[in-house]
Amino acid sequence: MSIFVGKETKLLVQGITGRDGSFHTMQMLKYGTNVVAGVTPGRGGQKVEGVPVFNGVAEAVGKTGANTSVIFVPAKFAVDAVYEAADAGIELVVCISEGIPAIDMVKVVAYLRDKDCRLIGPNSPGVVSPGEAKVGILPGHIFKKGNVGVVSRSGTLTYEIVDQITKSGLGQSTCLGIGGDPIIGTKFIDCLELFAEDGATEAVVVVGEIGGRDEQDTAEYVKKNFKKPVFGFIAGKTAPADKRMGHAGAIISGTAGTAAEKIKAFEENGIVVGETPTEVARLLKKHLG
Amino acid sequence: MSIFVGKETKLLVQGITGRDGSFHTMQMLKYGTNVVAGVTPGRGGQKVEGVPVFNGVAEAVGKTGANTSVIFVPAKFAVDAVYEAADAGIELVVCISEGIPAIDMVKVVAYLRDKDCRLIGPNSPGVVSPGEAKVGILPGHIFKKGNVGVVSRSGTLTYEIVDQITKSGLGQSTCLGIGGDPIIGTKFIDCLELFAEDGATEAVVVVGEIGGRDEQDTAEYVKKNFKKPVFGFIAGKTAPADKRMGHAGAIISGTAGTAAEKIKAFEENGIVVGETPTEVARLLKKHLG
Amino acid sequence: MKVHEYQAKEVFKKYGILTPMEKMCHTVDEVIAASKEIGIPCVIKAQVMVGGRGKAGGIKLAKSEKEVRQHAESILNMEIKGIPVKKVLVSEAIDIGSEAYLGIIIDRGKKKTVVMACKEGGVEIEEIARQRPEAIYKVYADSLMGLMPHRAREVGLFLYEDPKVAFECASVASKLYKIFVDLDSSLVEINPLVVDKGGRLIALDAKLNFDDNGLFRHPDVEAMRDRESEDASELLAKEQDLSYVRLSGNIGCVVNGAGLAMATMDLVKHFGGEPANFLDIGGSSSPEKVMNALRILLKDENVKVIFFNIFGGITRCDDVANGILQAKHTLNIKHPIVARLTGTNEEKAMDILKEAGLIFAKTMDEGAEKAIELLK
Amino acid sequence: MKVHEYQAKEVFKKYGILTPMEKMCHTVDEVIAASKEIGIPCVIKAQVMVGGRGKAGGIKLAKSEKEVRQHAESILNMEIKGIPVKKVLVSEAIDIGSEAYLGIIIDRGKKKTVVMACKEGGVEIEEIARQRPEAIYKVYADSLMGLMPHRAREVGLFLYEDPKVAFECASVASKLYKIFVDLDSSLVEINPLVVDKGGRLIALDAKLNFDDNGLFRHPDVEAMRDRESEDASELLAKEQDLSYVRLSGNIGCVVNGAGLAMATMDLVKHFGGEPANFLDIGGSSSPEKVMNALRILLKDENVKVIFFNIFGGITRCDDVANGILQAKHTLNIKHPIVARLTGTNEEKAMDILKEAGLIFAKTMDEGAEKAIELLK
Repeated sequence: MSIFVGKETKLLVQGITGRDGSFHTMQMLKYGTNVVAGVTPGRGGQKVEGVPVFNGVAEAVGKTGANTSVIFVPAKFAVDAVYEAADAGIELVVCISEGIPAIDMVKVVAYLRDKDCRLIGPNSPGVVSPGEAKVGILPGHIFKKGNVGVVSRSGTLTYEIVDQITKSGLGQSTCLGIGGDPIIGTKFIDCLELFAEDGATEAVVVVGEIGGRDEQDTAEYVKKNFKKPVFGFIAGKTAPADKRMGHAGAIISGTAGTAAEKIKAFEENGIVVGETPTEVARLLKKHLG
Repeated sequence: MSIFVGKETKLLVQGITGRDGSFHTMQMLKYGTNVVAGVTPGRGGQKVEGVPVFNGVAEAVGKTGANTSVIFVPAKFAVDAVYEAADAGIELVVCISEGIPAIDMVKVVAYLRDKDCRLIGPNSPGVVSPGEAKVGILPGHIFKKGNVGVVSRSGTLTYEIVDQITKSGLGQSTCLGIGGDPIIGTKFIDCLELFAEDGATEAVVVVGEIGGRDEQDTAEYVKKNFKKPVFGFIAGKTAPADKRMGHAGAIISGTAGTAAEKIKAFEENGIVVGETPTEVARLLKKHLG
Repeated sequence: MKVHEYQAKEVFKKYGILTPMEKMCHTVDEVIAASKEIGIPCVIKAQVMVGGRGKAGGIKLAKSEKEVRQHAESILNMEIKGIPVKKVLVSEAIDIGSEAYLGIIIDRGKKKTVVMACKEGGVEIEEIARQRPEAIYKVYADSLMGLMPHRAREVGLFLYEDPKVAFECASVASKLYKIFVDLDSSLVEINPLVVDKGGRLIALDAKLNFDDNGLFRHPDVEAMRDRESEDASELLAKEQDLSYVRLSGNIGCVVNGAGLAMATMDLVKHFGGEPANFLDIGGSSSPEKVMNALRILLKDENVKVIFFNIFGGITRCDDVANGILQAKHTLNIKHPIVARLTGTNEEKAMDILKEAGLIFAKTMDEGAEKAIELLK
Repeated sequence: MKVHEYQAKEVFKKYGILTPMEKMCHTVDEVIAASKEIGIPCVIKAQVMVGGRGKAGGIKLAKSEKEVRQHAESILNMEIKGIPVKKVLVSEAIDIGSEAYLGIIIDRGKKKTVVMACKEGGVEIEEIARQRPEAIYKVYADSLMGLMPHRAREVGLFLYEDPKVAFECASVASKLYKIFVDLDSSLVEINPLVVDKGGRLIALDAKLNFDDNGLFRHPDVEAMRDRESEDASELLAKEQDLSYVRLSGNIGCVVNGAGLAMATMDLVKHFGGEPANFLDIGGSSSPEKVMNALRILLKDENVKVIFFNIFGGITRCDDVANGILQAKHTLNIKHPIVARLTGTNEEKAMDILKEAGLIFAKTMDEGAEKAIELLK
């Protein structure tokens, strides 16, 4: 069992003929993901790693039954790619592209409200349900099938934590990065709602960072609604106030959004916080045996 | 019984302090309509014919419980008035204003799709449920409570036909003008769906005119779905091809949209067509006794 | 409102759509000068706002200077469907590879803006729409988001197999859509859209109509109006907030509301008469408006009888009555007038008109019959 | 990206928002000349992009020519929060009737653009937000339709009782919203928005920040960047698609990914060390990028040890290894380097770095500890 992606995923790669698109198509195929189609306008009829390429998503969906898409197109065109996927009836769009202006995302989110389409990202590293499917750029070899759900605002920090979990002997049900941008399609709570229903998930790790108040909201939600044990990690304890740390998710505005506040919110609401990635894995292991 | 407006209508007049707004507020009050509020931004606190004026629709709804609004503001601001009404939770908006650009209406219609708000018009003369409520500019004295539903694309032509119906001894359940513009909120079929459910309505008169293919669609709908007798009239038999006749609803494109075509569609689908307004009333009278 | 091909193309150019090298000319000399600039062969095209110019001989290819003169002379002396040709467009002769159709209108049924594409260009699209509707590919714009890029590409890929041309076409479609929305257009059309032998996508012809309701926010569009090409009375009426269309009969009709005005014409015809016009004095009227309406009506010398059919709602019958009275005196109207005024303030109207020597009617049937009677 | 008050006001003016008569000056002489043009009394305002200018003495009212000179001299020789004042704005002294706050940001939680209004202007809005959030009135823009007119009026009517001023304020809110959307702003703010004694609505101060992700489509905004006011290394990093923030420690960190970079700093601190910087080399890297990163890192003379923490996903460890190797030779790096490279192509990376004399670490814990160890 898993959330978002799994054996039933029929994946379409938007921007499949690009450098990243083609490389990760190969990686995803290697992992066993059912990649059924690719789209690059004007490249219809070609093949990439044996996957047929179409000019548009609607055509690709019509001919292959794709239900999930992953977007590798440059930021400038990524928003249009999301619209195209949503219009074509894709149920889940995972947007890897980074650098999308926030005001564009505000429109995307509003547009998707009426559609039967969930967006993960942008600036997401993707979603992996170990042993079932890998959608995105997360390195497949660090995952192991298991019962820990992992959701994170980061990319590589997620790998680090997953790697530690796997090395501790545990495995993951589903692991995803929701993206660190200010406006994203899917938030921590959306993921927790699904993890709550997922039989395979016995504990969840939430990897947050400074900026915004998503972690605080999540903490309150966990206390009120979430029955499974949750473990947390917050990056940015040493980040100076009012400094941008690499991406838009990492701005501290005044005291709101500091690591200290978030850790406090986690701890007060029953989320066990690890000081370091290693400690997160250790705490998990102790709990789940 | 009636459709759209009735005893439960709590009316808000947008543009109440204007020349037309204030005149027709008086007329509607005289008719017995429950006019509870008016809106003119910047005139909050005043009264028109005893009706309190507010600066915004949300405030007016909050303080008076208005559920229906009628718009008398100039074309330039009418679209914003519709948005404001819809945002404030008004259930039925009757837009009297004429001269709204079609492209603005395309947006309005799209915006309203998600809201729980029906728009009648623009360029509508209004809706009257005789003996219950009058919303708009239709002259109240021509109506009589009865069992004929009247729906029309015109203004004064509607009065003419209603007048004939009343003089023949029959009365109306509800009568409305849906507006002659290319893009309108409520079409013939929408009205027929409600007339079908309305216990007080025993027959319906559909008053169409040249341009578009709404009458043809309506005729097909009537044949398939509508059980009550329908009578029809089409204006524009003498209109020359490709000439604009006063408003945008009255353009003939090629042969599509001619009066002859529409009359044929009506007759082939069981709608009894009167040659003149008088004849419509006569046919109705004959049928309903 | 409509504009000429050359005006539409000026708009197209401003939006970055490729059009042939062209020059608008009024005289044969100007045409000859233009042909030297543009090069021979060139195409000479009558600028009139009616369809079927080609069939009427209003579009000619000139292969020599002699032919340039010949065609310029013939076209500038031509009438097309009764309209004298006063302007011609001298246009670069394009080496055509393929022809297609591309247009945008608002679909009333779907209440959305629709881009229409057809692989057959240069033919009458209405004909195709009737006979083989499946040959027209329709792509709807999102009403709030506009014509999204993937939708524009869909249009391009339908028309052209070569992705380069297809994407160029997508860009043209997006620009057309922008014109449509920016300028409150009611129709924008390229027919034919051609690919020349060099693979360039060119708007060989251009059609651009505007939504009259949108003109108030586009003085630049209003400035394009060719007053010469419109009926003077109809234009005058429009400026006075009236709506007038001249017909060929002899019973002048003055009515409030477009639907009732049409029904009045229909009724005159029904009883055996011939309406001279459509004239809608609109919603809220004033005595001046009625005066203006009569001034316009009386320019038509065919008019023998005047039939007022007013159903007062927002229009007040006393306003109309005052207008009639004033007009009768000021304009010294001798025509018999049949007046049917009912509704708001109808009694006041009767009082005003009592002494005016009008023929009254209680119903529109009676009014129409009396008007016809008076002609005998 | 941030711009100065005077630049923000230039944008405001372009959008029709009223601002005081003003002139930006670099020298005392320029200030004196400007004060003659603008009139005395006038206000002299330090142009630095940090908060608390007023408290720091960076904003002064000059009532005489003597005071103009005094204040100009003092402010132009001032440092505010460590930043030297190089520009001042000479501003018309406004006769203030009332002060309010008006700002626009994106609400992450609601995923919408929000207009914030507060009847108390000229004070720190963050303070009010914390202490009395109910004093801030929020109006959300529709994400597809924009800030609708009735929403803008709501803002105006909240702030002002006089309908004339309220509607003027609605118009200012609409213009601010247009600036926000047109320019990919992340914050636009007027604090205080004042009504002067003559009833005019004036933006007395202006703040305008931009979404870095949107800069690619606004070369005009990019052109406003005050390079002097930004850290040279951070700016250089940005231009090379790196993200660098200098801190005060001595362990230089090179990491891929912002979250992992922060976690790495945190870990160094956790084990008792002091990180010298945040440095994210981003998603897909190349040897050149690693070279550039090291060049920037080494400008900081506090750096004693370099700690590479790379978790290869889209980043390939061999690319990073090649970069380290090249940099070590080209830049002649003598600093000890601790390398923790794991993930995509980690074996290749090991092969490349085998002979390079680096200290390897298998985990980030081990890497951090070794880096700290090396300092002893």
